[in-house]
Amino acid sequence: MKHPISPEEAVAGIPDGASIMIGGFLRCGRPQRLIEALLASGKKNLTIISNDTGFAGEGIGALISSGQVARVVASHIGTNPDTQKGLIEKTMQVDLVPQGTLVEQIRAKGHGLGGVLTKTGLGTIVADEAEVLTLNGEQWLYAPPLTADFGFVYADRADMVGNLAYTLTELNFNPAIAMAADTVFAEARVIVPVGAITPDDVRTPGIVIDHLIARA
Amino acid sequence: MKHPISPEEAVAGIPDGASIMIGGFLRCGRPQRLIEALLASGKKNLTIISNDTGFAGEGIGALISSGQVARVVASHIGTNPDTQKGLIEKTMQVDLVPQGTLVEQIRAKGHGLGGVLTKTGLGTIVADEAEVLTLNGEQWLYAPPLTADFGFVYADRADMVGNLAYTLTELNFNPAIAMAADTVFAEARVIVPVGAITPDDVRTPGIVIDHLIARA
Amino acid sequence: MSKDIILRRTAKELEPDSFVNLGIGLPTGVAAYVSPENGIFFHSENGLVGLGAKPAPGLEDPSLTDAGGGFASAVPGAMSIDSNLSFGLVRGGHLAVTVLGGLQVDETGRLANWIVPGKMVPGMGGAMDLVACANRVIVAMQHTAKGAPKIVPKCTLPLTADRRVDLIITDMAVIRPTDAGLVLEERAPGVTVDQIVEATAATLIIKGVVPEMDLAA
Amino acid sequence: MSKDIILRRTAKELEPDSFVNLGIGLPTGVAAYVSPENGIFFHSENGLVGLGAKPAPGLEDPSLTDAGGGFASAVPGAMSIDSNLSFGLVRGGHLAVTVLGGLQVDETGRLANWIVPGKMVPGMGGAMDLVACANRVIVAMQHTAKGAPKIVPKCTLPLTADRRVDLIITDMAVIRPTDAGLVLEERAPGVTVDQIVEATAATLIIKGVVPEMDLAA
Repeated sequence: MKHPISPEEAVAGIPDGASIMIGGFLRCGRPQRLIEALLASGKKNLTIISNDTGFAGEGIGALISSGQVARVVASHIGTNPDTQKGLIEKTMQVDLVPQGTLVEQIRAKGHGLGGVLTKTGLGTIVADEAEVLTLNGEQWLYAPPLTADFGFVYADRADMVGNLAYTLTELNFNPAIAMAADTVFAEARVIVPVGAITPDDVRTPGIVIDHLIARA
Repeated sequence: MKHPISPEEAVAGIPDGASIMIGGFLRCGRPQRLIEALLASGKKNLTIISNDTGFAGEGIGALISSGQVARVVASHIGTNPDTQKGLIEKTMQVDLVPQGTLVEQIRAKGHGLGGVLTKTGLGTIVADEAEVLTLNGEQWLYAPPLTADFGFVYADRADMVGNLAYTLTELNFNPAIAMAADTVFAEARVIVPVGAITPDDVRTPGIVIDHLIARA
Repeated sequence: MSKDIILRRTAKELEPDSFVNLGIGLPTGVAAYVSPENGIFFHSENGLVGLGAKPAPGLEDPSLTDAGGGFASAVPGAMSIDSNLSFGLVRGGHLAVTVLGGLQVDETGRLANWIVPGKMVPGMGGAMDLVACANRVIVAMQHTAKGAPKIVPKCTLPLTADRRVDLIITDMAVIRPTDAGLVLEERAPGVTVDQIVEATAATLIIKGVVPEMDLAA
Repeated sequence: MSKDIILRRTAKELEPDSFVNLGIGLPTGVAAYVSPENGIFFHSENGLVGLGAKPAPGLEDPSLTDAGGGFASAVPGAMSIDSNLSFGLVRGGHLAVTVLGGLQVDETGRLANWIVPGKMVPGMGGAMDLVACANRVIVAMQHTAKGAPKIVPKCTLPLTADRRVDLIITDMAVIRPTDAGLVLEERAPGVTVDQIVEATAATLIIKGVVPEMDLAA
């Protein structure tokens, strides 16, 4: 059984310089309360690993604007001019990764695999910074597992065991991150009694969740 | 929309010598009607890729007993003395693969990945027949993607689009196989109207299913 | 108007009951030209098989968005997918067609559509996976950008994938990349071959009379 | 009786609220010695987090089985998992403990438990993943097989993993593999150190007085 904590308590233990994986795709399925608490905490030199960096001044975008982020690993920053500016002016390290590779690198870590072998990026500038392996006569781009100190995930429903159920397009990177990060905080729309989520509806087992965020 | 076919029609197009992935774990989540039709068809020299070979004379075990199987790729044959006998007496090729590696090799094929990098099997006889790669100073056993001409999967519910929903421990290898085999036949407990399985409950999208098996 | 030609012509390339991805921006508009009865399932790489039309006012749901972050709907028979399965479907060869916009396409049929180094750096998002792995890649774009040709002898921008795209559909022409080079297959209504050649920096292969696009629904 | 000692002693190794896999055969019996209130979730590698007891007669469901193929039940808060997630949980280091049977364990703490070449070839099933990747591996087995020691100087059977197991619990003793070798930590009630040494082919490190197992619930 988990003892739900507040978003403020959750981020209190995050040191400056920490790496944090954040679920969500733009505004959808994003752990907004955790992000806001991280913003309010003023923690610095953070590495954010996420599909995107949201919109300027909002959500992850607010963390970018506030200068709390030293490094971004993302697949798409087109919705946030601040992140693009940071990349162009080199005020921030921004690593752009193909979306399918990024989420599979996260899964590789969570599933104890040694990395990802993909065709994506072969023959492009992405391959210039990667290892290309020849296996059984075929070329594959190798991408290593991605680790993070913390993971912020959002779910539609959580139970007190920490089991998570998602809905519609809120899944995105959340299930992969829940398996991968060292310490995982789960923010849910609602917390329901144990048993209220059927075994078939749970997508993330509570045993990988470290802390549930209490209701607002 | 799919036009459901009988198990007999499904296996009619399978040539001697074909490779077939079969979902299920012992008796659970196994596409029994497809297996029985394959048995009745008398198709020969088959390669069966499955977690196990069931029990002697029953299900996949009946295919083994009838001599229709030339090669087995499985993780566990302990419940079927016939398969063990075939391996020991070399009347059949039996490739034993760790369960987690086997299902991940199937997923690799279905997901367009170049194979699996795992710690499992390192330092054992499994590694003698595999490639061991050193990546960023760490050793990993490499297992290639697994292909099959046909896939037999079982689901709890299917809709006419071919979407599949599973229940409890009937999932096992079925979702991975549905993505991986060239031609996939899906046998379900019931076929329900389109829309009767919510988007959150579908685990296998109909677009990867070639043929639905009609109700008995 | 010119956009309408691109969308209408592209829609005719999509086969019934197939699985199709439409890129953010112009390609998204193709869906409006596809009849719901033809059984096409649209892939939304952020997490849906069976993307439907924009929801009517009042029916927007923040739990259901498209890859551009806009409110979306789901068709009957839709499926929620996480990003791993979403890209497994792409990389695994399950996607029949992807329609994407382009910044440049060159004589070898290579596409550049994700970055203008130092100027516009949105990132590749799902584009690299889509172009490298979809069974068929259609580039749907304006023929020129501010008067400058986008179909060029060799891409000067970083490539999206080392793969020849299958078809280029613009407001002026339909062009098919082949081993021999770019073959001009169709003209937009009222556009002459000379006008197309003029607006194209790459060499076009022109065989006999080039027919006008059939844009009938 | 001897089996009861193994199960009872092994149950005491499991921490509240942890995630535990019990191998097919003897280890499965450990669950009966664990109070449901302590919040342990049992992993069934065929597809469940939260395996419960055998169902009462009449409540068997062919959709819910354990890794041995027997009818099973699910505890409140259980989750259905496919085999990919099942072994992702194992390989990814999410499993606190696995308890497995053994054919041989040697002085380096290596385990052989999946094959007797030419004689018994059941296959490794999930055992190789479990031993290679679980955070903690406990071997729970009879001390001898038909009178022959199973704890040997060096495994003659093929290894399950190149990993030192964390603890060996038998009907006679608790033994901890260490850098220095196998340390005899506990005796079963009424069993002497001499009897244990006699039944063990490997060298045991014996420091001072070896206490009797505490088997109180």
